[in-house]
Amino acid sequence: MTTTESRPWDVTAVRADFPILSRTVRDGKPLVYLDSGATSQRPTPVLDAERRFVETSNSAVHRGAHQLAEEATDAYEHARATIAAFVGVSAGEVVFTKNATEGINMVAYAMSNAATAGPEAARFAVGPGDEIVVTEMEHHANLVPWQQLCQRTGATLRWFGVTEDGRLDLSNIDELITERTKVVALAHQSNVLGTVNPVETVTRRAHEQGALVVLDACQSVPHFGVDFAELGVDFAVFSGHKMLGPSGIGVLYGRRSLLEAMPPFLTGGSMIELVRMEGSTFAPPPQRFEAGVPMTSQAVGLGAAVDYLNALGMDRIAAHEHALAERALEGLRALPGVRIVGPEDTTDRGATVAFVVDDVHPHDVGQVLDSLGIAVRVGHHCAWPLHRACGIPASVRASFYLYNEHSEVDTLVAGVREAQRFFGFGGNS
Amino acid sequence: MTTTESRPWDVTAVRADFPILSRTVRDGKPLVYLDSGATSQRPTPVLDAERRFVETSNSAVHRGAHQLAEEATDAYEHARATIAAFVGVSAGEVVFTKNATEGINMVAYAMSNAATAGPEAARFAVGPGDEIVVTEMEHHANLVPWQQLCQRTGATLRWFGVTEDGRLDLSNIDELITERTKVVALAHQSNVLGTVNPVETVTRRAHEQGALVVLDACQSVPHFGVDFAELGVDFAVFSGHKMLGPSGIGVLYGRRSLLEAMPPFLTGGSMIELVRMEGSTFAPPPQRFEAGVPMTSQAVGLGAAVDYLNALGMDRIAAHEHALAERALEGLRALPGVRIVGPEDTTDRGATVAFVVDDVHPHDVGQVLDSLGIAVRVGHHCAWPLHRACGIPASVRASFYLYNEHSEVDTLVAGVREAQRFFGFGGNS
Amino acid sequence: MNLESMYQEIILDHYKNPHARGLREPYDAESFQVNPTCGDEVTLRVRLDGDTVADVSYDGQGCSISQASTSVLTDLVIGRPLPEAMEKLEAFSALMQSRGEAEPDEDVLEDGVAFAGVAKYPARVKCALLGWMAFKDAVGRTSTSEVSTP
Amino acid sequence: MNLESMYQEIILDHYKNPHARGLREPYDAESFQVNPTCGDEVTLRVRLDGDTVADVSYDGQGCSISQASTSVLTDLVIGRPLPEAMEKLEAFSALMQSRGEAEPDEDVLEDGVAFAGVAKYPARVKCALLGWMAFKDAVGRTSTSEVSTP
Ligand SMILES: Cc1ncc(COP(=O)(O)O)c(C=O)c1O
Ligand SMILES: Cc1ncc(COP(=O)(O)O)c(C=O)c1O
Repeated sequence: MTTTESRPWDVTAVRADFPILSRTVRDGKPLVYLDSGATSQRPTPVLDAERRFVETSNSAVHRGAHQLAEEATDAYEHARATIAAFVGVSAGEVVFTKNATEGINMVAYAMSNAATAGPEAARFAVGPGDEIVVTEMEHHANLVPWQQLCQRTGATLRWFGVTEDGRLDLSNIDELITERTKVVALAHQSNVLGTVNPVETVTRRAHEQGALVVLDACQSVPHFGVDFAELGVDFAVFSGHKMLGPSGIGVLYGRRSLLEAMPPFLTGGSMIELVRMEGSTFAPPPQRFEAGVPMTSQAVGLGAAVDYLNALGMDRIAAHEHALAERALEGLRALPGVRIVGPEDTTDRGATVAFVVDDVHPHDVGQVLDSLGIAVRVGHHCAWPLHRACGIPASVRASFYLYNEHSEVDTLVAGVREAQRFFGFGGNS
Repeated sequence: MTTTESRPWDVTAVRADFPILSRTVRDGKPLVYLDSGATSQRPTPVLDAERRFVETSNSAVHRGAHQLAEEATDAYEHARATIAAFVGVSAGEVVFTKNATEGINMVAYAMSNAATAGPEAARFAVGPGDEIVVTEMEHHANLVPWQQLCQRTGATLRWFGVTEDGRLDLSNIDELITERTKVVALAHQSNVLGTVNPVETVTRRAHEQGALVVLDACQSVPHFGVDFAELGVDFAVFSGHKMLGPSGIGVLYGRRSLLEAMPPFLTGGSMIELVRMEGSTFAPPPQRFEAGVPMTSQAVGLGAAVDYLNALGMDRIAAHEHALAERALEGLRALPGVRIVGPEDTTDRGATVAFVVDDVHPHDVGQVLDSLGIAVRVGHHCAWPLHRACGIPASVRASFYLYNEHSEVDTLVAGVREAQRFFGFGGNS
Repeated sequence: MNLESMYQEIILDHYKNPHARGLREPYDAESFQVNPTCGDEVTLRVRLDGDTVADVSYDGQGCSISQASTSVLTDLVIGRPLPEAMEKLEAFSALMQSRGEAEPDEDVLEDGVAFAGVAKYPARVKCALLGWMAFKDAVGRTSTSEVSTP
Repeated sequence: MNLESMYQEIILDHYKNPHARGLREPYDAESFQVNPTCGDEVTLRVRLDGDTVADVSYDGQGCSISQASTSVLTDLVIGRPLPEAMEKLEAFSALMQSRGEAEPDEDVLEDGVAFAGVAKYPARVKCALLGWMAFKDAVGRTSTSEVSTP
């Protein structure tokens, strides 16, 4: 991780690395891509790194003894080390998954598999009387797997609420997290509200009660410097495609001692120790959790994405996004009939700005924006319970990243005004 | 699928599409890549298709309403349709996974999840008294998940043996597959022996007894025309990386009516119908089985790989490989002290040729070959029980694909002779 | 892109002044449908009188497209023989799946032809079909008179 | 690539004529180790006499590298004080992890220096360490005298 530097942020130079950003959409409108919260775009150095790997060293890793296999294994493990260092952990604690969703499922399934996986796995087992705590602002990826775990095991799901101003409601933390709690799973940064949650506070209470903490870091790791070891969480996940890397790759971090005790999830080749028809034993982590031929070139691409982020500096990226968020919140707040869903200021808040427009449905706002070349997301953004809690069926979400420009914020605000005008409701009336 | 054509096979033209094949290894030796059974190489049109997608249409599929999201969704679903047609099924029966291993695990977990998934899923449930039948020649990917399913549920694993000449031993099929059998899982083509199994015979018996058939088509779909509907299997899996496609993508085929009843495996975003904190319902297949942001560009790449294979013609590819296998079997059989592991002729047999060399360990044979630029695989190739059944700890495996040349077979045979000479044992003595 | 090609005046009119809105008694079957990507939902009731669609009433939340198309639906099917209503359903579905390539038949679809532009936007097709799917489902349930509440 | 740089004469000699091979009684602890990528295995027994490695006996199957390195191991540790044997273990492990960059100390490793070339081939490092890992594990077990059979 780099520290804040005084080099000015040259967004034009950054944008030049992203070929897609120079395309036009909808009859020649320049693309204004404000949907990085769903998936980010990829810079040329990432695309080149992946292609170079495929054209020179591609082969099955950890399986072959020939030169290509050596080179491929080195590249894959080098990527793992790079990514581990990026989030403050050691390489042996990084498991490659296809996306963050798989990582969360891996932990949730380990906890039901623990029932039949022998004494070592006992600390993962859950059953009736045990509780899993999540929050009402979770992405479905950090909610449904826990619901399903409860369904499989008879454990009970409980959850934190959300305050009026879009923060985690900690008022009942001591009733929610008790000695019955086995896992507390929460987002580092909400993918709708932009809220950055007080992970340390929750982790402290969870650990006091002997619960494991699973952090959904999908929306934090891409945007500011994150150190899992420092945060003290037990598990964490993030996705490559949200941080300039390829699709099809994600990371599960697990504290080494936990990974060592955790039963396998997907099973098959490369994760075994001994296989007999009568039964099998398993390799140490991280291999134990990487069954089958892995996402080799994608790991290399994600490693290159981390190099790219490091070269720019996470502090500088965060500062740039902070400024964008500030401008967007200001611009939208100034529009009559527009309400921000989430904190209205930038304290403990990322550059994801969700909002609703009185009397114009989010889908219709999105359509008008799309017609102007502005790509936002509309709907519940895989956080349906949060929208219900906020009393809205859906919202419009603009999510900014390092390649967005201040002028794009202004284009967005003007676009929202245009939607109000087009539908002849609210705003200007 | 194309039919046999008389166009001559121009291997030089094919090789020109694969940049990696022109590299050298180990101090300037031309690469002789005979490890396509582990992973194949990728032609430029596949790399270009993936890159073009990322540089022009990359965005989250099935989630957005803007133009990029439309284009990305179209590209992703178009790839699904292309791949489905390639194996004779409909698009709604194709689930994208990260590899074949995940596909098999998905079915195996569905069967343990069925216990708590409601009445619709009942036909998937297994428990004590139920039996799962596999074969002794399975890749670990089609063995360990079933062992684990038995461990989770109390079901019993049984297996077909292998005959002296490397064929499936069907002599006790009627005792093995009975009304207790819930699943029969077998490889279409062995990744070691090269044997193509009599899928229809096994499927007929399995269906008579009410069992589901899961086909591991990892080593068949890349090499000859395969039609799952015609074979009549219930589920089938294969991996993109073994058929000129990207790593990080595979396919699970499931008969539509089965997928509709099958409980979800990985859960999270994009696979839901309704989500409330209290519980969730799920989308129809294939979405139900594709949680999270999927392997978008990889699906596009795999679609391009299928286009590439189709353009060459699967029949012509199979014929070319048949000739390579013929030559390899002949050349190796002629060496004293070399024994083929698997059928010695090319009847119902692919171009995967495993062998052992008397008094020279496979690792050492592999090392000598590697020093000559020849990439083969050594070890048990994720089929440890098969090796035990054959009474050998490991073997050397040369696996050929469409880009291999006859001269490469000769280089291999000469390399094996060199290994015998170097170690001063067997062969020439 | 021409916004007006999607949001034709007819659509905006139906959106601002929806026809036959509100849930009414009596009814033979009800269907609840939801668009999982955006959370839009509709509850729709059907009353049959012999072979005639006697009433269709509905409530829900959603975008202009889903609201307007449900409003148009009620115009098209209330008071019509069931087979004719089902024919309109088929025609409207076909139009929406056409990616904007089909030439809609105004005799059959009346105001529904205004949705031809929507068919060019795959992400909005589900919106346009939401009420229609509820109608189809509810008609299917009239025999058993179940009520679906997922 | 120079095959001879990996397969030095010393290695081939030990492979063809392994030292101290065969399982012997008595022993204080046994370890079974397997290389999961190729299935090679070794069973190795250790007998301690006070602080001295009185005997190391072994059996197994494997490639020239794993067989020869286990043979060399017995030469290096039998009859030596345990701390000195563990030092050799450390030195050999370090050499093998060096990717061929380290300069081995012949005084400590004797015939073991011949494996310097193997360290350049990561896939073979596990082979060279197989017997050594069994030795380490067996020594660790001498206190409890468990026998590991995974
Ligand atoms: C026969 C067979 N089955 C399954 C697999 C597993 O495929 P993957 O590792 O891509 O999941 C392989 C290849 O490794 C194979 O050859
Ligand atoms: C907060 C959060 N958690 C989890 C996910 C799921 O990530 P993926 O779909 O890459 O598995 C996302 C993104 O979709 C997210 O924003």
